[in-house]
Amino acid sequence: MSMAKARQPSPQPSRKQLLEFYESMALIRAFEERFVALVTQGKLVGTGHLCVGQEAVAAGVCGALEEDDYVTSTHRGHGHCLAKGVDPNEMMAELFGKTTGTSKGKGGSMHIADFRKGMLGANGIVGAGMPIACGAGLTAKLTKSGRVAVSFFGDGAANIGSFHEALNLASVWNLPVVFVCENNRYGEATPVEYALAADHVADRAVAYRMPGVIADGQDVVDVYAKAREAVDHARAGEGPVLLECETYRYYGHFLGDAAGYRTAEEVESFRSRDCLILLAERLRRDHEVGENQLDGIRAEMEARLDEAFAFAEASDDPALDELTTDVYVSYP
Amino acid sequence: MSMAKARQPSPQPSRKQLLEFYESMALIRAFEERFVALVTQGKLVGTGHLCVGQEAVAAGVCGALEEDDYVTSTHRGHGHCLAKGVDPNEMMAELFGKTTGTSKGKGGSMHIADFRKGMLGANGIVGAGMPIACGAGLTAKLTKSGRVAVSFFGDGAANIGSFHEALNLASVWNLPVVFVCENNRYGEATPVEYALAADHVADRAVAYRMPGVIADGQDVVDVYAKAREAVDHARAGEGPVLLECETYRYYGHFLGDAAGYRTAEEVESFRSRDCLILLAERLRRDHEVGENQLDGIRAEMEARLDEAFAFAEASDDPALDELTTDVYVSYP
Amino acid sequence: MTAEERVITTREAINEAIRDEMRRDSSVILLGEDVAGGAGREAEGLADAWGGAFAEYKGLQTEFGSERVLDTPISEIGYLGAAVGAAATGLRPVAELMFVDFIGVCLDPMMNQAAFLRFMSGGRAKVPLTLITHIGAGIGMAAQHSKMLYSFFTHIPGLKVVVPSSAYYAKGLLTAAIRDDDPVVFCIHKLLLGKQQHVPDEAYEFPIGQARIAREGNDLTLIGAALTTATCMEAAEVLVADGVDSEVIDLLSLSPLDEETVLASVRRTGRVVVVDEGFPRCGLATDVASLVADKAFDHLDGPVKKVTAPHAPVPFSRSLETAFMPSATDVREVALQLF
Amino acid sequence: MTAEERVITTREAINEAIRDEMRRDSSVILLGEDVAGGAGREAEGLADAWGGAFAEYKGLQTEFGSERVLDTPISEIGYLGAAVGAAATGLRPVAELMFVDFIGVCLDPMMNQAAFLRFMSGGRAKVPLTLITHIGAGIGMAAQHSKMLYSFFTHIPGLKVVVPSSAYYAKGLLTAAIRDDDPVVFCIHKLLLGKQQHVPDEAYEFPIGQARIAREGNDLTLIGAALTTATCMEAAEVLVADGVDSEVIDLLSLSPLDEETVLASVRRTGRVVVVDEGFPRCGLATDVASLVADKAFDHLDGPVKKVTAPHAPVPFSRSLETAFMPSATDVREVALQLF
Ligand SMILES: Cc1ncc(C[n+]2csc(CCOP(=O)(O)OP(=O)(O)O)c2C)c(N)n1
Ligand SMILES: Cc1ncc(C[n+]2csc(CCOP(=O)(O)OP(=O)(O)O)c2C)c(N)n1
Ligand SMILES: [Mg+2]
Ligand SMILES: [Mg+2]
Repeated sequence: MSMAKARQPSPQPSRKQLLEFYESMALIRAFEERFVALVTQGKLVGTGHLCVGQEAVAAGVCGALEEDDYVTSTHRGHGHCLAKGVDPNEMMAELFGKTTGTSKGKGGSMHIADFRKGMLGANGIVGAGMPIACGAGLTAKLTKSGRVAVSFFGDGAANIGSFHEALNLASVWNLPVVFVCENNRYGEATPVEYALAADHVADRAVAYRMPGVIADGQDVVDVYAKAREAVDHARAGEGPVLLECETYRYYGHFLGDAAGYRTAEEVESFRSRDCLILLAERLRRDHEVGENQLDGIRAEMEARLDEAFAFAEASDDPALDELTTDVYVSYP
Repeated sequence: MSMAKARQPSPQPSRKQLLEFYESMALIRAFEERFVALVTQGKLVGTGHLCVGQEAVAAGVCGALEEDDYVTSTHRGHGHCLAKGVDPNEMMAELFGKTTGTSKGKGGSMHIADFRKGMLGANGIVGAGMPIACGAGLTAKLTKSGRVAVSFFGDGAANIGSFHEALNLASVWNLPVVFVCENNRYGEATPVEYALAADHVADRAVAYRMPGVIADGQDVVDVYAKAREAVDHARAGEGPVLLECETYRYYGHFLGDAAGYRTAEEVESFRSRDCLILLAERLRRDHEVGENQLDGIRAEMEARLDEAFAFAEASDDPALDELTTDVYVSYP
Repeated sequence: MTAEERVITTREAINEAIRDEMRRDSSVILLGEDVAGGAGREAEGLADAWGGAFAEYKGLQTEFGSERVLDTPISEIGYLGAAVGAAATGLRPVAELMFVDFIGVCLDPMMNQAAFLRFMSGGRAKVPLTLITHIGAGIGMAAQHSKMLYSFFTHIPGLKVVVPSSAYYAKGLLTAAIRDDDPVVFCIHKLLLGKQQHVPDEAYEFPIGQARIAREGNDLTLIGAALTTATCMEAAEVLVADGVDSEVIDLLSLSPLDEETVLASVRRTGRVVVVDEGFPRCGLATDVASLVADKAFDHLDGPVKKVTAPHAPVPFSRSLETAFMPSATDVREVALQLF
Repeated sequence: MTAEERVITTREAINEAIRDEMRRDSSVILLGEDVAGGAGREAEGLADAWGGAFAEYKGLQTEFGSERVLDTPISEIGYLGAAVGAAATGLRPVAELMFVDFIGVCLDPMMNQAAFLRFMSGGRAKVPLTLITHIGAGIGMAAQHSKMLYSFFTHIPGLKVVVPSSAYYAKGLLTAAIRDDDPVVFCIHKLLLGKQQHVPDEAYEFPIGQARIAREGNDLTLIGAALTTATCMEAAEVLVADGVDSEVIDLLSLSPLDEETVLASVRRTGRVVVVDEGFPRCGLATDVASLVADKAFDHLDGPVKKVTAPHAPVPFSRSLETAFMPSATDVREVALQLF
């Protein structure tokens, strides 16, 4: 790791923590798969950008954060929200456009936010979250709150101007921000090898005088360890870090994308390193966790989603006058 | 030099070429100083961004270009225009807002352009020229014209999104574009050390998998040699290059800026390495050019400016109906 | 089915227009994010996987190759700036901005560069650039993917702006746009892409700057653009039962605007409702309404009415989104205030 | 000189408003390009060298330090996005965009983020952000540095937009903007910066959303904003000789718009000319004109008239630039068509 100063050795996650990661990843997986099922069954009309396959990044990075730390997310934000503690009931209700949703049904999948949880929002504009995270970091710095801001973004987003401006600004102002690239190898239908004129997104860190780190995004332990170091670095006032997590999305860009730009073999090769399977192996091997216990966790998460679905279904559509509320705090 | 493949050794400029550089730099200097004099004397109302001190960059880089190569410039564009062969009469007329100007008086200092000379325009928007140069490079590539596009930009512009997007794009598309950073140590009143989170702009080249080169911007021979190599590289189809020229502007950001953000000593130290003085020394030392001859060149350039001034002064203001012409090629 | 009867989708009409121009003129190129898809995978047989996020360009890279149909990184200011530079140096680029909402990251190349370059160079430059962009609500994509924003482009001198209302006009206007020597913004409503219409096989231009009378009538002029032309047509049918005979004008071009067609109609009917899915302030509806209020004032029998979206971001919830968009009921209600 | 008589420039009024709010509220910060100048040179005694490109902020960094008065790299989408993030997490940033023309590289943080965040979060977020930006022609900076563009901000739901016409209103509106919990765009015309006026010493708010009657009259309503308020006043004086008694309305806020003040005046005078330095299409003038044509129609004695800039980029040449901007002569000429 190329951090400027050596940090304390990153703590090995405890059994308890590992089980929490498993739970977090299983919740995200269950949420996404439930969403797919509901759409497929016609119970829910719409689409969304699923993060199935990438759960370890959300769980590992958010596992390294305090509750009041900030996160900015992307169009592919369900996992980040859940890992940051946003209520699945409210999230599901949001996807149903119900008034009990995180955004009263006015935001939808690409705009789920919960400021009470430090979740500053999914974002439909590629790259937009990175400067916003700088602002949250600036607040943290000026108010000496000790908080850190994490900005998730994709490999495709590494080619947009706001990436450049945000990373430079964070470095110039020495902000407590960790930029987490989820390199899932594609921006829509475009392979990262084509769009990114560099071998790794993390290679760009030197252009901003900040550490650039690569983690195995399928291994939540590696993600956690490197995120933890990066977060500690930022929290200690040593400036921003760029952390690239190598991962993969199993579904297409959005639900409905047939993903004809990649081979079945490629998908298979990544699925064989599924984050839940890898962690389950580790838990069995090093922590004597039995298959039963893991099945139990996954079943619990399914039950959690049953509840979320019931909650969402039972909730009301927003009243029509909600069309023009929340536009302003005050409009004289 | 970190070019991917070794190019032919860059040719040492001949005595004739050096004298051409001297002439080019002397013309730029004379143009800028004449502009200052005219404003000071109240013969011309307005302001502009002067490149006095930076002449070697324009002269050395454009000296490495063919007549039909493309150049995109910046707000500080007089030198680039002159070095690319734009007529000083038309340029001066433009500054006077006269109908004989490069842009019929409708563009002004920040928009001098002459497409017949491959000069695609000064630009009032920081960074805007870089993507435009990519487009010119794309035309060259697709039409196999063999042309190269050079994009001048400042150290301050290295922090704007279009820098990032243009360099990445040029690399992805393998375009014949040379990005020339005129690092004059300031973007307006902001020192480069503050705004740029890197030691050198050229350090950012690795983020785009292209060669990054630094030239002594006060030494036209060094600029020429490195520009020549970069241009050859691009023309040979080997892709874009980032060339940083270390230079300095003697005047403030614009004519009228008192430049209270820097010390007199700093200015003095750069003035002592003036590009005209350095080249004069070299000409005297290595090429037996006498002071007389150089005085003669400078006097010629002054005469050239007398002519330009007379031309501009004698020209007409645009007719009022020019207000709405040239908005469209055709407006049904 | 004879050639005359051929019915295709707006999506296909767009494809045809570009294809025909690319065949005709080797300087026409297409660039944008995933306009092909699977870039760099040609060897693996995976090229042209998307043909654009809305699949209008499917097959073009296969026919014209990756030199002329270029996928771009997610770098809107980069590739639109490049499109300007390419246009100014001899190519005739068709660039795509997937959603008009993304103009927030790349207005500059369209505004300060493409639109002004001719003027700023005193007529020495021209910028034959076509920008295709998707507008409008209706597919549940909420505030950041559903705006109209054509009023921004219309505000800017130097840009032409066209807004087809169906497949036929999409093909004709896009062909005209690509052949035009000025920068043209081609705004296509997402909900029109799948709609079908008879479209001639051969290439044709529909003139930029020309509106059309979609329905003739004597009592009232309804003015629409993009999707609201259909809304006006629907309202006109309903208004028959109210004893109102409506004329419907489909603007098609926003800049230049066909003032004469609008004014001639309103001068005859004396009543007007402008219907616009855009936001209400400083938008298209205010523009057309103020034109009428000035130049047809003496013929007006009542106030100049507008039906627009509310002054609010586009909501996600389906029920709210539906309410957000102008409906025939809204139009009828407002129209009846004039009688 | 007593306190009441104190006369200061608009530039100083802006400085005072920010200074007072920064003293009052430690969450107020100022950021932008060279808002101080000489960043990082404090040790060499070279700090605060510019105080902004137009010198409104001179002395603020000296008083409040470089933690609260932050120079930025040339990264508009970066620092405006950061301002949004800071505002949404508890600070109250005042950000500067040096020239409104640069919005082409940074509209997104204002439009898709700041303006919509409250709505998109179902009311959970607020964005108390003030954007100060310089508008207008008149200083020879041509097409890329002289536009108005306030109609863009006005178009966007979720943004408030204010446009002072003098030092007094600049101070009051800026104070109100900084204290407002919504994002506010404060557009200041460059030619106003050096103009002087009596301005009270103490802090005060001028309410956002309130226009003012700059001159009372009975025959005609002239409506202006920013510099065109003075143009209207001048025209009104000239029109006296024509026997026309003009009322002049200074809009001051464009969003929300004080519809009542506008409508009440026009209902009384029956005649209106809207004067706007912006481009003519989909702009401020069309907006106000269409309001009047709808809601004051029954009181109108003649067409709703507009005087705007031409549909052309702002030219460089001084003579053209002068002709570009609406003049009192233009206003008088159009006004007389109404009699
Ligand atoms: C500014 C902008 N440009 C384009 C898009 C359309 N778009 C949405 S997601 C996406 C791909 C993003 O790729 P990446 O950053 O790798 O994230 P991933 O989808 O892989 O998670 C694109 C191009 C957008 N939403 N915003
Ligand atoms: C997008 C944009 N932001 C800001 C400005 C204002 N501005 C004009 S020149 C300049 C400084 C540019 O610095 P640099 O790139 O180093 O060029 P130099 O002036 O030193 O030649 C700035 C901030 C602008 N014109 N465009
Ligand atoms: Mg990706
Ligand atoms: Mg500089």
